[in-house]
Amino acid sequence: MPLSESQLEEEIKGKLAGVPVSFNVGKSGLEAHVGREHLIELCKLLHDEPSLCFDYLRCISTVDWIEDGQIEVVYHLYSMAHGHCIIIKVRIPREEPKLPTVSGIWAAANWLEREAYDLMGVVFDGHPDLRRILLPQDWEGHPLRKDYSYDPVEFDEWYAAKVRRGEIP
Amino acid sequence: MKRNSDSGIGSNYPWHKQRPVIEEPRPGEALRADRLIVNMGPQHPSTHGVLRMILTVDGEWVVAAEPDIGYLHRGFEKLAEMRDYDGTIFLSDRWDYLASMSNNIAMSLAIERLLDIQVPERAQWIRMLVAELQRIASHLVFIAAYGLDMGAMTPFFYCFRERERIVGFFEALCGARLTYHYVRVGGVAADLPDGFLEELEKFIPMLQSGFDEIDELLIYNPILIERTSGIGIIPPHLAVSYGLSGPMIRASGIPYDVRKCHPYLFYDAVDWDVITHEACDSWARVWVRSQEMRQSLRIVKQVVERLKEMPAGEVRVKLGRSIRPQKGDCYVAIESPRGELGIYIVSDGSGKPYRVKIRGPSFVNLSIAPRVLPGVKIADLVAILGSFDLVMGEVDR
Amino acid sequence: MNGGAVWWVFFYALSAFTLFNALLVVTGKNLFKCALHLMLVFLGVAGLFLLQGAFLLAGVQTLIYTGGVTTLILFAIMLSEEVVGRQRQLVSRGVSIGISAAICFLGIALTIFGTAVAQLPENYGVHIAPVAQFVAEASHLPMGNVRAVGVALLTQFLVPFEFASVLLVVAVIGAIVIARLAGGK
Amino acid sequence: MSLTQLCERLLNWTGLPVEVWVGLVVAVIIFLFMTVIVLAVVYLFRKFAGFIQLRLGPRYVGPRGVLQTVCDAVKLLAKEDIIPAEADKGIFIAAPLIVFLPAYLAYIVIPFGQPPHFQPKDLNLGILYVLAITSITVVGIITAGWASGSKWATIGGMRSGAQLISYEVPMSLAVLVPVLISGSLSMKDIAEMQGDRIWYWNAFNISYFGLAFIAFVIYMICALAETNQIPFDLPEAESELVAGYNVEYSGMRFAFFFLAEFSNLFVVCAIATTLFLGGWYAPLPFLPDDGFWSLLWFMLKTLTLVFIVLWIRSTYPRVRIDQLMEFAWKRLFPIALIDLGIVSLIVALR
Repeated sequence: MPLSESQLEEEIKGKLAGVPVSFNVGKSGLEAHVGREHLIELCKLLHDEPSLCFDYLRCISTVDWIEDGQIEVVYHLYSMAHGHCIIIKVRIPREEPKLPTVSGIWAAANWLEREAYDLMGVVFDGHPDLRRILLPQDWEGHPLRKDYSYDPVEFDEWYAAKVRRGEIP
Repeated sequence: MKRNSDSGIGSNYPWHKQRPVIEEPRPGEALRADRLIVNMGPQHPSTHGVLRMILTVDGEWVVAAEPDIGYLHRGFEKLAEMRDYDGTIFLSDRWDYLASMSNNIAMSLAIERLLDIQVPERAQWIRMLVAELQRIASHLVFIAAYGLDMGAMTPFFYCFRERERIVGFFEALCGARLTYHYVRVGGVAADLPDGFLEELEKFIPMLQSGFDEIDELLIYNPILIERTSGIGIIPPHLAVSYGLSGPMIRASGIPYDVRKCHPYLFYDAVDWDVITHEACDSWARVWVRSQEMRQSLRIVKQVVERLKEMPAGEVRVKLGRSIRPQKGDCYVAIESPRGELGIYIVSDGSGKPYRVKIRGPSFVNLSIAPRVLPGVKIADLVAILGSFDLVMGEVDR
Repeated sequence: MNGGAVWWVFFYALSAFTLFNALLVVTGKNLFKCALHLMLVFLGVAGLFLLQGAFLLAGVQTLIYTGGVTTLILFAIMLSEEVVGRQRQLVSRGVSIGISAAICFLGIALTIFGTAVAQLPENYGVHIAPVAQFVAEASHLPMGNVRAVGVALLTQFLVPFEFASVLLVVAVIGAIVIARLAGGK
Repeated sequence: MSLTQLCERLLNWTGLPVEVWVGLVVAVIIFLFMTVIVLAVVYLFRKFAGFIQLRLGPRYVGPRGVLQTVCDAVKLLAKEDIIPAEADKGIFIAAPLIVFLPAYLAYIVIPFGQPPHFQPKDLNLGILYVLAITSITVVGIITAGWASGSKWATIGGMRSGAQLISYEVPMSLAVLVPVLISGSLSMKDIAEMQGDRIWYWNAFNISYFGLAFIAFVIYMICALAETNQIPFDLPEAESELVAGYNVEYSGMRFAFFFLAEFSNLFVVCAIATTLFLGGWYAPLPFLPDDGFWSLLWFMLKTLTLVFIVLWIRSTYPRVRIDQLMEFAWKRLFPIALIDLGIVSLIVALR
């Protein structure tokens, strides 16, 4: 039987030694809020602890809270063995959107983090291959940011500008 | 009627201790030729759309394979932020163009969860009906295309005959044949037309015999088994670590199905089985899909029974001109034909979604390609990549 | 119609064709083209066999040399050469060695033809057909042609025949061993 | 002056022997025959495949679409001829001819009906001649792949070469079985030896304990491989190699490959008919099998085999290259060898 949300919260709190994590229950289950310096610690615990065993990373989402000057990174986890879910939310400053990578824990994070980097500009430290994935390698800006200007630019102009700046011989 | 709880798949989990290790690709044979870099795609008959594989080959052996995606990127996540909630549904038709109904359902469910509204029961049953028919249609296209990849032309036509009939039913529902926009926020666009269920009942045995034909023609064909078994093996621990879903993970022996693990609609009120296979290879993935179609048909039969008992009535909640959910976020996942289609949607209280994140199953499933492809032969590459059932519209979104 | 004259015309034309292509095989710079010329040489030789009335030999020559050996050579070239790069200097510099080898070969050939052919038993039918009878014989040579070769191979020339087979087996095994040694490194 | 006299005058004027002219006329007739056969086979294949695949096939050109293949042929001939810049021009042009000529020359010895009227020339080494001539096709295909200067075409050519040369071995062994039984290499003799009773035909003759039937099956499997039909159509594996060795060819040169492929299909089936199915003879003695009847019987048997091949072609998936090779060398070759050995023992003991 999967643990209920409160049981799960107790279980995690019991295992955590001094890691500052706050919990609340949202629309899709238990949410854990953690600072980026403790993210890896928490994720390792969630993944390795047999009673928790969150071995399945469902999704990594990013939200640009431009009014707060923050980017929120949301991890949706699931445990194949026990059937319980948890959501981890990390807030990082927009100016310095850096976060340790979890691709060493869940391989699925590799491409999901690349996508987050590509579209939102979150830099994942320690990622094995942090390149753009959907957009061309020489794209400028990160389109899912709220302040991204998406005025249409003619290809010729864009190309000419690149040549002017000396990026294309 | 039994209602399963939100239960996991048991404590038998030998894979959870094994961390993914990025291994060096296996070296080729003792006789080595120079390594050659070959571009497969973006326009190649067997990449199904615009997928480019950058292959490093050593003779017949693949040393490294890197998918280059994004040729079909249309920025749906950004587009959704500029439309009101109702307007995002028709965008969803275009993610996975082989399973528009499933996309509609995922998007509608997510918005309804934000709004905290209850959809009329009849509408939910209709949603289940179209979702399962859509799954059958999508799997039929997969089997057709896979047969084509393997050089068998004829199964293609048999699959498309059946699919054509399903598409005909959808056309009767909503007038469209590919991008349906039938499932809306708060229900479905319209009730079933007169005589729909009767026609569908007549069609079910035809479909059943169609499945038998396809099984005989392709799935259990000795040449196909010879070609596809034992290649592209994804062991269970890798499948879990890479976040695979749908038939991909079930063919690795893990009974992860969103319909069972995170039930939505009335999937826990009907009788059906999760299909798994222990072989973990390409053939298992094909077989799982062929069996899943039969399970879907089983669900369709029960849903038709249910709908026939039910009087025609309300199929959509009246929601007013503009939808304004409260501040908040939610993640809703459904089992699309390709796997877990998740929508993470954030509302800031305005009439437009603040952020929509689409977790495309094909995108995540493709991410294992650089891991399983090194060490196979070029001829097997098509057989492996084909069994992933990629729809590039969803990979690139 | 003068069968004899036509025969000679064919004979000289074919010989010239064969020799010309043989020359191109050794002087050509493009390895692949050399192999194709070699195929034409084999075909020319098959034609010469045909003119002599040795139909079986002509057929076997085409089947084995044109169809088989040429293909193997082409394979060897395509496997060892770069697929797209094609130029390679083939003509060896050791002219004197070449000439002396050619003289030796000529000597051996002359010796063989001078002695062996004369000693062949008449009744086995492995003989060079009389020139003028070519056209007449071409259409109704008996099955004896095949039978004669078969009988000759298994009686008169049994030992050389078996030696040739052993030699071929040794060559094949040797090739595999060499390939293994070179590839294992 | 009558037509005959005119012909005679012309012949005398050219000064060439009359055999040359006869030969030329026969050559033209064979070419026309081959073209008609290929067009017919292609049309029938498209209709037949359409029937299998729940569609209609060609419909619009001519009654029931019979002229569709003619139109396609004309279209191919009228298309622009493209020679890639990377290609080796001379060889690129020569390759289709190297492939086409053997397919054409093989027709010379096939008895399409009762000889001598329906057989262009009966060579006493007939079957050996066919094997020898068709073995040249391989060179043409490898050459075509190489001369295109394209990686895909080269890989296709090499695959094809490896495949053809591998399957030639069991095929030759299977062919030797009827040769042993009848004691002759001549196509005419082999057919005549079988006669007009179906139980005397090599494929169904029980006095060889079904061994000849095994040879027949082996021959047909090899025939599938030799003519690049599914399940052995690796040289043209669309999903892997796009089109194989002929990917760079267009227009008339491509038409030559196409012609050769379908012509070869017909030829291998015609040879199988001659060697194993009693050639032009009717299955039972009281059925007429002289004159044009013999042609009819021969065509009937050959087209049945062609249909079986096309049936397999439109039903099965494709095997992988290593499975193809293993099948040839590890299964077919030993079976054919043992089969041949036992048959020769039986022949020697009788």
